[in-house]
Amino acid sequence: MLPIGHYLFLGLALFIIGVIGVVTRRNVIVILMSIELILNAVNINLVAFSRLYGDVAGQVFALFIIADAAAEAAVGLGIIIAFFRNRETVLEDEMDLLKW
Amino acid sequence: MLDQVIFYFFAAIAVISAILTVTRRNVVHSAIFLITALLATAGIFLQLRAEFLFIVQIILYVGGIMVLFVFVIMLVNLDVAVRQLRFARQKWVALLISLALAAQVGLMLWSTGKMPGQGVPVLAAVPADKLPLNSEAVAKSLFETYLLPFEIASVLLLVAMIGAVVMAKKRT
Amino acid sequence: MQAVTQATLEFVKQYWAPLVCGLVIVGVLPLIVGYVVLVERKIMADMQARLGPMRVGPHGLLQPIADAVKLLIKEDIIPEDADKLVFWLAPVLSVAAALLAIAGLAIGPAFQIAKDVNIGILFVVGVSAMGIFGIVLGGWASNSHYSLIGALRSSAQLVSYETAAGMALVCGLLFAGSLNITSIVQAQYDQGVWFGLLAPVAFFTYLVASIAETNRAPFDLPEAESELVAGYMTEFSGFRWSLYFLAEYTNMIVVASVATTLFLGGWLRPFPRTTWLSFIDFFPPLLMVGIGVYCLMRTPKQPVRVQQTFMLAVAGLCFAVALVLVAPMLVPAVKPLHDGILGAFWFIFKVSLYIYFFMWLRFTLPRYRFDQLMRLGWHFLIPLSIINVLLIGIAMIVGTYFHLQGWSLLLTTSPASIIALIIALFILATEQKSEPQKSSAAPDSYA
Amino acid sequence: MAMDTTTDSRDKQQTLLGADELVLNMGPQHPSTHGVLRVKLKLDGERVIGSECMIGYLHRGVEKIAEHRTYQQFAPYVDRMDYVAAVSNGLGYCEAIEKLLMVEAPPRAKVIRTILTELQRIASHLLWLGTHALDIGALTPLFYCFREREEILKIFEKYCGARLTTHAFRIGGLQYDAYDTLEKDVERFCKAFEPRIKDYEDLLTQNRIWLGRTKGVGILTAADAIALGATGPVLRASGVKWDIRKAMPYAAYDQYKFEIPVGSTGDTYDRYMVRMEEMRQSRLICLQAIENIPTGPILAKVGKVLKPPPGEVYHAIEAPKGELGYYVISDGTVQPYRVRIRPPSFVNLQAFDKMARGHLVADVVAIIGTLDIVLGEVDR
Repeated sequence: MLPIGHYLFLGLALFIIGVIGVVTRRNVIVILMSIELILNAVNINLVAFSRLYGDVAGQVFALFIIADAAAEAAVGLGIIIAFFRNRETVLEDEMDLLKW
Repeated sequence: MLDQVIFYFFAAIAVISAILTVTRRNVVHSAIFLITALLATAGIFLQLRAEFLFIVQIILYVGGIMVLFVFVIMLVNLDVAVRQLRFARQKWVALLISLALAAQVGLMLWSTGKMPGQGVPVLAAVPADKLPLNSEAVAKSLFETYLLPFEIASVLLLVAMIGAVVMAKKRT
Repeated sequence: MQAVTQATLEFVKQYWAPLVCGLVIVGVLPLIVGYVVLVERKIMADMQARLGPMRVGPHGLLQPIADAVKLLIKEDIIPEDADKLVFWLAPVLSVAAALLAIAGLAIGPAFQIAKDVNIGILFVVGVSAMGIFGIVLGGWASNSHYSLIGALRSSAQLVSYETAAGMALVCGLLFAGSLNITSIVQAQYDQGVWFGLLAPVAFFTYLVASIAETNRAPFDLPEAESELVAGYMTEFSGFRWSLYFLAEYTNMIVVASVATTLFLGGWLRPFPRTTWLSFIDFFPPLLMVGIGVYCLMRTPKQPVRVQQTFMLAVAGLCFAVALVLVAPMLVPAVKPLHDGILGAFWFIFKVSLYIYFFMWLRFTLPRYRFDQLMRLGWHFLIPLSIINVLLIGIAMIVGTYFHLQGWSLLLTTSPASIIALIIALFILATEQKSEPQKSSAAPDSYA
Repeated sequence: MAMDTTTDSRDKQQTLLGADELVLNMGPQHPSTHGVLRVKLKLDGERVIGSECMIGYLHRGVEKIAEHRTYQQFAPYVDRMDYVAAVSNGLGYCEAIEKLLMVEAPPRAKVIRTILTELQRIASHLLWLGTHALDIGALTPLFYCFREREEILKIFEKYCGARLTTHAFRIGGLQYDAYDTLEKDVERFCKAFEPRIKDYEDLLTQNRIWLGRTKGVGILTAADAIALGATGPVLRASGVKWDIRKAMPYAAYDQYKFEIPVGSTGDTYDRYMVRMEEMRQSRLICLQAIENIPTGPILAKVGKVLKPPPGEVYHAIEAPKGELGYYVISDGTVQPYRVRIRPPSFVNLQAFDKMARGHLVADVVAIIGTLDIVLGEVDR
């Protein structure tokens, strides 16, 4: 079987890619998608450790993370739609007003 | 041996499509590659014998959240995405964060490997039929030990639902 | 490299049977779907007082093959501004999802590609739901307004009705206590009663939701030809179009199989535990013999020699199948195959009935309007299914308290179903009252 | 329903979010516009906020042709206007010219005309019912309707050799006498038709989806209907009891008893019910008429060359789709000076905008269907 390090590296790679996406992309939708990548990376680690210790708690937490991701996506996309309706843009750096 | 091949296969797909997710100009392509990455992750879950999580990943993530994403992408204007600059901003911040993260995990693995008497732990190979039934185990854990967090998560989802409805509602 | 080869060998050695089965299904399913289409056209023709396809082969029996050839040699048109990659990918995605879902299904106790999957029915439902992407992306990639609107409608519809379908499945799963398909059918055998009888409201909900999920009439808005030409398929032609078609009909088979497994007793014959009804086992071979005799009777009426031969061949096929079906009961040597062969028959028979019901509805009912469809889903089906899950859960608890099993469980579940029905009628009544009064016409600019 | 080419994708994207209004072009090549009607819809999202019917794609100049043909020569042309109700068109034209000539068709001709026209009304309504149901998504009624329509067309074929553009009548009476078994054929059809209407009603009348798609859709109030000049079932469904067969009887209608069905709200469902009932009434008229077909000549005494005295005449009949009027001016020559036709479809189509406003695009299909227009008649 595989050493745990493999999974950690995979998680790390996805996490870093996600972070790069969040920091560098301008399109809010892509930023949200990058966040999903990050959450996913965390899930991989949790499940790998759950397997290592033979305890399903890790998987349960991964479930919670997925639920959280759903909530985040719903609200985030709701905001994007509301924003797009008003400003007709989905670029992050054009979101420069506190109130519209 | 089979395990390793499966792992490398899915890991490679996950990483490549994750990279493509953040580098594609076209948001729809990004979404497609994100779906691929999520499916590959589901494959990794399966390789880790977490079947329930595998199907939850597919139903919820791919079948739910990503559909929402694709929906919104089609509702908002796509032309912007094509014209935008890709990596103009905060290149250095990104590099710094990724280096720091890589260093952390590397340090952790290195120090674990150095510890006397034990190397990096290896996942034990258990034949599939010897494992406890996965969905039953998860359910037990979820509804006995983690009942309260489960309820809180449901409230969170409710709040998110209301929030999304309020945000996306057409103001008249 | 050697490691990979070794792993592949190991994999093939361990899983050669499912692999072969999978390949066979991928190869045969298009043919099956073709014949489902032919049967649909024939049934439609029969209901509409006409003959249907009659030209290719006797009674149009070779029509699917002619259609397939025609579709394959058609020009493959890709619109100029289409997104080539996505346009190529979308139909493939649709078909892949639909075919993958088949892997989890069990056609009789003996035929299942992915055996003993812990998450069995969830796998089928979840994977087949991924077909949405094929639709949405296909609609988007065609860069056409018809397609995009069709795709958005279609995905909104799928997402909405999946909730109701899922809730209906939960009811069945409550009785089964397992996600594993074999265990679900075994549970129905142990109880001696189909779950569809224990939870009729859930079955009904699933029936409606599954029609909506497969985009069949009266919920076929995405492809409402009187409004949107062909919905998301408008720009697709030839082979790609036939892939969508294949996916649609495969999805029909999948939802029918799920319903059969969970609500109609899977591969069990009616009343599986009642021994004095064992003569039902002789129904399948008799049915096949009947069809064969009918074909024989029709043979002299065929105008051309080739057609007569073909008709004879069909009759012979029916007799052969009948022989296979009757063998396990009469020949002791093949007795062990009894469950496998008859189970497969019953499963396919029930799936066919379910699909027949789909077709029947399609030819009978007009089409919903999109807002009505959404209102039906969100205001009626989803509340009803959630309430039904609650009631069935309570009925289960009460049932366990009194140690009720099998048919006697009906004592607690039928009141639950009746309450659910009353609530359903109540919802419908309030719906009717609160039906939004059509806002009076917009200000008249000509006035 | 192709988008107008002038709207670029940007406009559309915004409309999906409900920010803008959109001009949508339905037809002329669209499966549900019943021929070559082109409707320009102004939409807010999927809701219609305005519409404009663009007609003329099937214009053949029928009225102009009339000025260069003799009175008899023009008769076949009117069949080509409302080509699904050719007999009614012919009747209107022949009676108008008879009025101009101040002759009257013999009683036998009148009765046979009535029978054929009422059969034609049933055929036209059957075609409407089938296509209307098909537009709303019910596939099967179309085939049932065509099955019955086929029987009527067979009777026409036996009578005059043509099925669609029959040119069944002649100025002054009939071209052909009734064939021997006409009464029997009509009776057989009427007997068989009764349960068939029940079949259609079973399929549609109480169907929840049908009710949902037709009730409250395309409401036309009585005042609006009168103001817009709507006639026929469209007017009667709004509750106005106006039928030229009763108001100004022509042919042999004054001899028969029949009801004028009216609706109450003037929505699509009422129009459906009115037309269904009309089919029943037409059947009754046919049954009454074949009871007693008078014997005698079938053609009044009109010359070979028709030279009506100078003057003008307006004659209207109740065609299946509404009031079909012919306004003919004669200058005393063999050719009419001017023929103006008042086609019911054309006038009823005016009501479309009123009916479509505030409804969804999917309802537009139902509303076009319920108006029962034939573009050959709208454009002439």
